[in-house]
Amino acid sequence: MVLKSEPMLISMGPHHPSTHGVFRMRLVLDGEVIVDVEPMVGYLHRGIEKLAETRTYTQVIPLTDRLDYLGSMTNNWAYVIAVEKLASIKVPERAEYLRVIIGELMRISSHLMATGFLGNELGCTFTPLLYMFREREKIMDFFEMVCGQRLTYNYMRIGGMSQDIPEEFLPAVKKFVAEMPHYIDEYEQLLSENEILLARTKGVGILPRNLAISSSVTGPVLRASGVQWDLRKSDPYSIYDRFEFDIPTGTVSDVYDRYLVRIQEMRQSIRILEQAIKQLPAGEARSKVPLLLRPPVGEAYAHIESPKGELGFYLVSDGSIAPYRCRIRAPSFTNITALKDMLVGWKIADAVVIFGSIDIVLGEVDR
Amino acid sequence: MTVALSGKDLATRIGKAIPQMVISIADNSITVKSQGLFQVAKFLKETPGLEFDMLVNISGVDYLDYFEVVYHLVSLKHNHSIVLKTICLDRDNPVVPSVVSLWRGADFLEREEYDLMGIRFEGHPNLRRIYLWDGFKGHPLRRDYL
Amino acid sequence: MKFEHYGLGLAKGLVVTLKHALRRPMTTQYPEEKLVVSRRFRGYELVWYEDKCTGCATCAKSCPQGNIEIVTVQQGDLYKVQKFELDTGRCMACGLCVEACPYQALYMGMGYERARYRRREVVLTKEDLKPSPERQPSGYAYPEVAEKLPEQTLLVYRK
Amino acid sequence: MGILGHFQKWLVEHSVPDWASYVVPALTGIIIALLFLFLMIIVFIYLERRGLGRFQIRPGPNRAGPWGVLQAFADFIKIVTKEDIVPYAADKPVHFLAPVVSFFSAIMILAVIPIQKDAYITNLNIGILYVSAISSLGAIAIFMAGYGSNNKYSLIAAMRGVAQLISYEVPVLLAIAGVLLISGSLGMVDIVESQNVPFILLQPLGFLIFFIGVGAELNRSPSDLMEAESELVTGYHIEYSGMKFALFYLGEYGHMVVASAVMTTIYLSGWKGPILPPAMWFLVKMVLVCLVFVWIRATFPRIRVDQLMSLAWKFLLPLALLNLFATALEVMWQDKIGWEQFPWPFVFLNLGLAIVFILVGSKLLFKTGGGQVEV
Repeated sequence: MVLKSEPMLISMGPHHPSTHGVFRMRLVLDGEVIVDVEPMVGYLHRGIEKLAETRTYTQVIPLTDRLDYLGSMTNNWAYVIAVEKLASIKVPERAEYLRVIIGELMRISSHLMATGFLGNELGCTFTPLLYMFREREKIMDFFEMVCGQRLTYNYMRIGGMSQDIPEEFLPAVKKFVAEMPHYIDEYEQLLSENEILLARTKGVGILPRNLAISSSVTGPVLRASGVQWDLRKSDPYSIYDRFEFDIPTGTVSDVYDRYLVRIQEMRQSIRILEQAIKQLPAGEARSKVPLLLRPPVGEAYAHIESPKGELGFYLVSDGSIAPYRCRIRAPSFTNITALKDMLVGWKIADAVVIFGSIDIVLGEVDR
Repeated sequence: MTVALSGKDLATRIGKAIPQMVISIADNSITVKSQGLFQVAKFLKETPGLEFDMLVNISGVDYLDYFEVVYHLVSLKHNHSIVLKTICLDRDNPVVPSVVSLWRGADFLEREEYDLMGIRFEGHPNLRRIYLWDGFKGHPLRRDYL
Repeated sequence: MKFEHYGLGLAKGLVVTLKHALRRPMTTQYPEEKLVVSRRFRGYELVWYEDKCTGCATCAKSCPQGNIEIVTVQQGDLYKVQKFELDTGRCMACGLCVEACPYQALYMGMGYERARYRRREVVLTKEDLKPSPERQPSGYAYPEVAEKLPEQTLLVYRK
Repeated sequence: MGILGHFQKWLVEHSVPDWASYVVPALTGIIIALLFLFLMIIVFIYLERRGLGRFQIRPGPNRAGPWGVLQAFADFIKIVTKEDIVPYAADKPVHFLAPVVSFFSAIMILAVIPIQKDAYITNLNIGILYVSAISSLGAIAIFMAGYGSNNKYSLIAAMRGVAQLISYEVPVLLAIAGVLLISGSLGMVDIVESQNVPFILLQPLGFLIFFIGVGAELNRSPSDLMEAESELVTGYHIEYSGMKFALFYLGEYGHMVVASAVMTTIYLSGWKGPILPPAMWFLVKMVLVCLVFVWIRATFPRIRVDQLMSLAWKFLLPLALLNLFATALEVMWQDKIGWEQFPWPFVFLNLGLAIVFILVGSKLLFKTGGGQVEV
């Protein structure tokens, strides 16, 4: 006898503790097994692309802070690169190095959050998250030191940085860089070999290589799927061609690989930081750019490897002081395209884990 | 370094395979007619030597007289990129063929463009608003939307 | 689930947490214990020097939110600022106005406990914006001011 | 005869009415049990929150009272002043009764726990059986809460809870059976009396199985699937607020108190120990068990539901059977050597057996795939 059963529809989110904000999944469940899933976004839609059309080029920078609020510095960076490309502005050497230092610190901070929250979604009762908060707090201190705030930095400017770093910045960062590998070892000791974590993540949420590419998935998720694609290497923006680092990739393309890729990227970021601090030249940190910038008519697309993936800004200028169109290619948004393929067939407990391993930020998804 | 392919060379290659579709050529971009967009995209994706396997971004730009839809394509295999553009002149009912069947990533991107710019992507399996609610009037990212 | 490491992975994790339990807590007990903020701190208030201000309204133009309201009256060659109002409820403390000021009349503030019970209380007028012993200017965009401020407490140096 | 028995005898000798000689000791017992439970719950909540804080390099609650000892009271005041919200479509009687059942099942177990040689409410000769029977009531409470709330998350949690509790009863009871073979009695006092060496040493594998199983039954991390806050928000008590939620909270910690008391009794040799007074030893051992629970909660991620089931059926159950078999053989030889005189060879033998069984079990018995289901 076959028992008659009907699927259960569950609306996971927007008020759910592990949807990273206000994401909503419409899950169709058969018992505990996910049969169908539809991601629903838009609860945090603020129309940043529209707002950008009414602001001058400089005034858009604070808006970009509010995209991926765990990686604000890299958002600044992507935007200013796009404007610099549009208006052909030269950036001083020192500013480029500072951008690299700041950007890699941001990447470490963002990956810490991604891994910590993954632990939390696995049910670690906040322990790894709080350990990682400790290191993130130090990075926030550095950012507060250079730009005066801890979340919405607004530090980069068109043609450089808003100010040069204070003198106490470099020694502190050096100390952090020296200590950080030890802390990463500690996280790995806590998590990487934990049998429960292995059971929950190994083989779970596999995103095959071809599907990942065709779904426009970028960043650590794509690299965990075995694709060696990192814009810092494949299309070196800024001065990334001067540094030596590896691109960690996964083999199984499951949640565990994404976790490992993030951990290893943190180690690579530290390598880049070491080199960048050593090579940092003296000089100006900001080139002279008019306050009301009027780029020539045209368009520019600039992309960087943000902690979440490829963050791109497509700017169209009509020669006025405000961008005519500012399209943001948000990595979090495109990365959830493949969510359904990863989720179907897994249990409801895996849903949050797989979702967490993509590491999205709703500020960026909804813009 | 990702090589931005020259629009001119590519346009001649496209012109040989799919004649009379390219409208204009810039340094690193080509503009095609919207009717031929899907064939051109398929050509770009499947021709050996080009193989643009990833669709990076879709942007819609409202130039008031016409809409321009910009596709940023990149090939992970050959590490080169191209900007593919298409225009649609009909302001009330702009229609562009959907490329979801070629690149899955176009799914959400096209839905977003439809939602905010009002460009309809014909052939999209699930073309509904994504950010705004279903009863929303107008398309906010159009330049004439206030 | 396989016991690939025969439970040794679990034991390793237990050792890490036990080690942490013997460390000093990292928490700062906020209202009693306060850390020194950055010298370039961008507090939620501006410090405005009336004598230096010429009423050019560059700050108002550079504000992304259109938050600063300036009304001036002409007095001979000079302009006198009649109204300088800032709605800190909408201010996002981006600091663009301070950077833009050509006469060094506008500074970011050092304060951060700015919660109020009424909305009208967050609108700062000319009088509220003037410097006072409690309202010190921060060194944001002014390195010479920053030098005099106390050094920020950094968690990196905490034992 | 326990203290209450003596009290009753004393009452009878002093010619109080017959009914009073039954009612007064019974009421005294209930009040003592309740007070003890509440006190221990407060201690456990304090230990849990402060301990978890220390494991996570933060101080934990430290505002209410010195070192935050009054935090539990502050929480209680806050929680009882909250509005009691009952969902419109809830099954009201079931929804109402669930927290009560949850809490009272914890108190009832306490009746048979001997804190000291004579300090118990009653000394049932089937103590262990009683404990395991009553502790299963917790499952009913969870199911009532999940079903009565008429919430999908609660329902999933309830189903998980029932499945989990039923599965884990089996290995837990089989593990206890090993103890019973050695002690030769089901009564709690007799079990403690027979522990010249704590049974944790004689039954290391049994203790491990019992510990994992009890952790799962108690709904403690890493098997807190019923209230998995990252998946099911808070699971079965998602629709509870105010006093009812407080009862669930008390019930949860009450079960933990009781479970550590049972564990102390049957594996950690109860009140036995040098220097300190016996009751003190009992409390110290309970607190130690609590701290281990907190430590584990602070470290491990949560197991998925199907993995938890396969852990019970494919790993713990065979190991428990093997353990029982090995213990039975050892008890057979008992006549020749005797536990009292020579327990130490058996301690090392059993430790070795436990390691071998675990190694073999994790290699051979326990293999599950990733867990994807074709849909």
